[in-house]
Amino acid sequence: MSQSYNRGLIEDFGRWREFEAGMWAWIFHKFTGWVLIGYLFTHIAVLSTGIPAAGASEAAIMAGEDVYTQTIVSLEGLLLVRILEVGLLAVAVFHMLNGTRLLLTDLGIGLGAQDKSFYASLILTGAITVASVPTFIAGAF
Amino acid sequence: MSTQIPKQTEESTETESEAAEPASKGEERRAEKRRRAAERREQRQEEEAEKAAADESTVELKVFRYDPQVEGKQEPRFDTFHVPFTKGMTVLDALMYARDTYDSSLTFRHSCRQAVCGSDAMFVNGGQKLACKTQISEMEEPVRVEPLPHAEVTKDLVVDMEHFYDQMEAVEPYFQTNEFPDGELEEQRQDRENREKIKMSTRCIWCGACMSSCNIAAGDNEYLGPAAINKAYRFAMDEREGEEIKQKRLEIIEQEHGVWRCQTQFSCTEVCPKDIPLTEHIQELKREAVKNNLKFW
Amino acid sequence: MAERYSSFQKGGRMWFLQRVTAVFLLVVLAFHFFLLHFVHHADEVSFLASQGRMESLSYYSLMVTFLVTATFHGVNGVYNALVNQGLTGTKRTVIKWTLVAASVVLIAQGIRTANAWAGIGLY
Amino acid sequence: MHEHDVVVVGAGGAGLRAAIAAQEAGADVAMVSKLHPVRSHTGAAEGGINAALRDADSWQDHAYDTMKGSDYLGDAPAVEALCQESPEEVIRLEHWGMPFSREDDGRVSQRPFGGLSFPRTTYAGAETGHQMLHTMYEQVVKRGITVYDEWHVMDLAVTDEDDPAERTCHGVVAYDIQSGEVSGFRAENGVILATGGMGQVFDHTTNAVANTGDGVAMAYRAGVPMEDMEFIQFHPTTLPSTGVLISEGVRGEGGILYNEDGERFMFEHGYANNDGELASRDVVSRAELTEVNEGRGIEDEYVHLDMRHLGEERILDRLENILHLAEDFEGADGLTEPMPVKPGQHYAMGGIETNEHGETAIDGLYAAGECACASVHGANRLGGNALPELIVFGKRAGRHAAGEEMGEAEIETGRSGDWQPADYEFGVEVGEAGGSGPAAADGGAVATDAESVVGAAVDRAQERVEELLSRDGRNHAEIRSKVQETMTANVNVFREEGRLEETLADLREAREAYKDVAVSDPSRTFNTDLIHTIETRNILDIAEALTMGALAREEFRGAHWRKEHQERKDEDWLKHTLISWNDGEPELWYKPVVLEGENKTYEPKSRSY
Ligand SMILES: Cc1cc2nc3c(=O)[nH]c(=O)nc-3n(C[C@H](O)[C@H](O)[C@H](O)COP(=O)(O)OP(=O)(O)OC[C@H]3O[C@@H](n4cnc5c(N)ncnc54)[C@H](O)[C@@H]3O)c2cc1C
Ligand code: HEM
Ligand code: SF4
Ligand code: F3S
Ligand code: FES
Repeated sequence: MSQSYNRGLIEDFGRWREFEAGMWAWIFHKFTGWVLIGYLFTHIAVLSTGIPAAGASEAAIMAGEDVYTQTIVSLEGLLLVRILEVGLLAVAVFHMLNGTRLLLTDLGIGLGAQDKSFYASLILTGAITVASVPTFIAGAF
Repeated sequence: MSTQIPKQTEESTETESEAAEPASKGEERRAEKRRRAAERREQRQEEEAEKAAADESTVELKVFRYDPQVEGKQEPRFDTFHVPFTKGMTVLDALMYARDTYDSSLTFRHSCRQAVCGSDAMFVNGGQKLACKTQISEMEEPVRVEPLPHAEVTKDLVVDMEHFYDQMEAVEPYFQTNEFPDGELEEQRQDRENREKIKMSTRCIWCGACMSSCNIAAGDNEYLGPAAINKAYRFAMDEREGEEIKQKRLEIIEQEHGVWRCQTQFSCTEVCPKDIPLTEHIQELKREAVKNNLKFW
Repeated sequence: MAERYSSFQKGGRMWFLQRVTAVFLLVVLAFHFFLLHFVHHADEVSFLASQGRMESLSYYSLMVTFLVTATFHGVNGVYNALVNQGLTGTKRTVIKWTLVAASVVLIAQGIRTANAWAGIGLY
Repeated sequence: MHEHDVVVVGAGGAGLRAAIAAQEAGADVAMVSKLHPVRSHTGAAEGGINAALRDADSWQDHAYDTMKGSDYLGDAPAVEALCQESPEEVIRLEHWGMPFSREDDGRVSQRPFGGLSFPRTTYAGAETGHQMLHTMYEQVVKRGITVYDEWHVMDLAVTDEDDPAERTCHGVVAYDIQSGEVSGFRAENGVILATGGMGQVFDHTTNAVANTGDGVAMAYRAGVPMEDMEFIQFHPTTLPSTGVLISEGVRGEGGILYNEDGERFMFEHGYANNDGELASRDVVSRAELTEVNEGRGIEDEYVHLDMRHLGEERILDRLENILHLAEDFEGADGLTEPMPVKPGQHYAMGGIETNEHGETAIDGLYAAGECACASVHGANRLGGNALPELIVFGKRAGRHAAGEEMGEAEIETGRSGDWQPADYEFGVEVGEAGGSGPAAADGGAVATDAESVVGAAVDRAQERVEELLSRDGRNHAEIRSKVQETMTANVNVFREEGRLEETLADLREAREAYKDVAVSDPSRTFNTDLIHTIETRNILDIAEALTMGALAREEFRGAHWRKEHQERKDEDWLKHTLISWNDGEPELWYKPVVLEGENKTYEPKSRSY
């Protein structure tokens, strides 16, 4: 078998133009899933600053001068973080919508419209993301 | 075309140096033949290009070529053929024409010419298609023809199907039941509804297009794949087999490389030349399996 | 490959749990986003506010379940994706347990944080 | 060398059934096939399987219909075996899980078919053959029978006594398409040929590209006579551009044929006043071509088959596959327009001469299925009678080869009994083109013990392969297409003396040309060029025998129509045509038809529908 030629994965991705809806959905769902779990780890890491913060004085907490509040505020103050958050929202929304699509597929609902429901998820994700930009950016400047 | 020619020249020099040390008389003759074949090919391609320029109604085919044993073909390449177009011409017809008129070493499987033998699934313009069921007129030119992806290429458009057959045969693909009617000439009864239910699943012609299109099957060699799962479905849903056997069937498709591997990519369903709703069948089996297991939780 | 598989694998159970957690996450994640980005805005976050919410037992338990399900769902998803790409043998066992360990750490750390807010002494 | 008790060549319906039967009878079986079993052309059969299953029907009626359909050229013992055993075999298929179409009460459905006095054709939609092939392959998988797939059998390993009747077949030689290796297969008990049809002799055919009549040609060269080769069935409803078949089921369900003027010509022009579209295939094919020849064809080529009036529901239920075929291969939508159809080569009634147990004149060599001629179809096969032939005679051959006791056969094979030589002078030289090298090697080996017979055959085949690969010469494809063209032009539905002679001359030329064929692909891997070149030799041998038989048979019987001889001549021609290959020279001879059945004799009657 070894003498025969293996055309490999590279070529697969070289063919992205020919991918079907279902394949894109699969790729996006994977990507968004990984981003989300990655975020979950970071998120908890950031939130963990709440542990030392709990040891801070009542006053410091009231004044928002504890480590936790400080960290969050400084992070939220960065435009980059705000933009990343919008991205996160997009990722989450797509994962949720496509996840719903997949759950329905598992129930045998809407199999015939699988490509349409994927496009719908994409469009909805876009719309929700755009609509939420003002809220997300608010106060960043 | 233009990109082809320099490559061709390279090949023939290669062949010549190879032929310098012939192993035997037969070898010598064969090497000589190969050299001449290469020359002929070059000439043919030039002639063809001219002809094509003169004649509007030809189809340009770009065909994947590879042969582990022939020097010029060990490095995969694409050959261009110009085939006169006739009404109703399929990709298979075009390939046969190219083979019979230009290059008899062009290799592909085919037999029935009517989408029942499942020999000629190939990758045409980036999609898994049955060549005999694909009208040339519906394809964008040049028509790029390649062997099925995710399978070892044996030669040209021929791929090794062994793994596919193994998967098909791994699901106990034969009817089993514990009770037959008494009379010798007595058939088992099956209501129309049940036959209708399994009808689509029985249409599979083992072409392997679905398996080739599935990314999961590509990544996980042990994944049963859509066709084999569909085969299992065909029996699991056949009421003539009875409940007991159905349990056994569910166990087979439930193993770790069975239905759970499917990520509902739908590409299998899209490419199946027999329009079998593969994803739907896989999903239905997943639900059956879950229902079945919930009882024990 | 032609020989039959005899050992019954619990693939189905994990698959099913992935769906169940997805349904749960669908609701809770939407709630979470809504609460923390729309009701309360990002720049208003503070320890105090979190503390306020966390002190309610129902919110606390919701967040802990959220964390556990999300971790399971995410880590199991990652593991499945790797297995789908043909991860086998020792490598697979190693990765599996690494992922389990990471999940445990993540959940523990998350619960400690929640406890800190809720004023539960265990952190 | 591979060794097995029984070697089955070909894995279509007949081969699979034979292998299962031999295995059940305790033999160690191997199947050798140039295609993977599920790729066999049995999968293309659409219409159905005839079996007298119901109380209102009887095997005797089935036998009567078959005899009449055969224009009294069928041999009664074979016909009766077919009709008696078909019901149990069909039920066996059902028990093996074949998904037959069903009635409301859950029993297997049956539909009317041309030439049948009772609706006794069982079916599975319009894909009966596909379901049957796959069901039997499943049984082969279940039983773990060894299958050598993509091995092209090149020749038989037969001893070389002068008299074919004394020869013994010890095995076969096959070429592994994948690796290029030539190997011997030693068969302890017997070799069963089940290589299917030979439609590639013609260019407009419903047959697969792989149907090149290899088994028939191999057996012929080894000394077994070919029987009734001139009887070729032309199916009346094939799609004009590809030859894809539109099942007789369409007419069975009520489809109607129209000419260009919109006339229902089967009735209006009196071709078959009783049965109309459901008359026997030869009758309908001739009717269509007559319409076309008389200027009432559409585009001077075809007629219309209309099924719109059946209604969408019924069409979808029973003929769905037809809709796909018409759409994919002709671009016609059967629900909204009539489908264009014309006659096309479909089935070879003749083949390797066998008795009702599948035995040939050579010891240890069997044949079953379309490549064999027992003969059940005589001068014309009824629709739905080939599939039962596969399972009935496949089973019989398998059992017999495995050594099961089956009693004395009533049909005689070889030149025994009342055979008579032909005294026809062919104006043209027939047979081997002089001085041919190993590219056209004969059967027959010098050695006598089994091992060395197979060994010698392997050596010869190896030599032939080497020669074809190493020499320079012309490509087989042009020879093949010449043969196909002349056969389609001249040995078609309508046959006349002059043109048949012309054909023999054309074939002569093709034989000469074949002397210097060569394979230009030097590869050992999947060399289809080589395989096709070998097949073309078989096509040549068969085309010639077919034309010889057609030229000599000066009568009109069943599918064989002769311009100069417009009636059936029972007095002179109630006999089978046989052609033996005698060291390169075809010899034509005849033997009587067996019309005495189990407890009745089938008296030839005029055949009207
Ligand atoms: C389109 C169509 C529709 C039909 N519909 C009906 C119908 O409705 N009812 C009916 O009764 N009949 C029907 N027939 C006829 C019937 O299907 C065939 O006669 C029958 O299927 C032939 O079966 P077989 O087993 O003899 O050969 P096949 O199924 O053709 O099998 C031949 C086998 O031999 C192998 N083989 C050939 N040459 C070699 C070699 N050199 N070496 C190794 N292996 C070799 C092939 O690989 C293949 O496996 C139809 C035929 C056609 C073409
Ligand atoms: C909000 C609702 C959510 C829904 C409806 C949802 C749905 C799904 C579903 C159905 C799958 C399985 C896909 C398959 O196996 O075919 C999946 C996979 C996955 N999910 Fe979610 N999910 C949600 C939230 C999350 C969250 C919060 C995370 C991160 C922690 C996450 C991470 C993942 C990962 C990593 C995968 C695996 C992706 C892959 O296949 O590579 N999901 N999701
Ligand atoms: S399921 Fe469809 S695509 Fe897959 S092998 Fe069968 S016929 Fe081909
Ligand atoms: S493409 Fe593969 S992932 Fe499932 S839906 Fe089909 S088997
Ligand atoms: S040639 Fe048989 S399926 Fe295409």
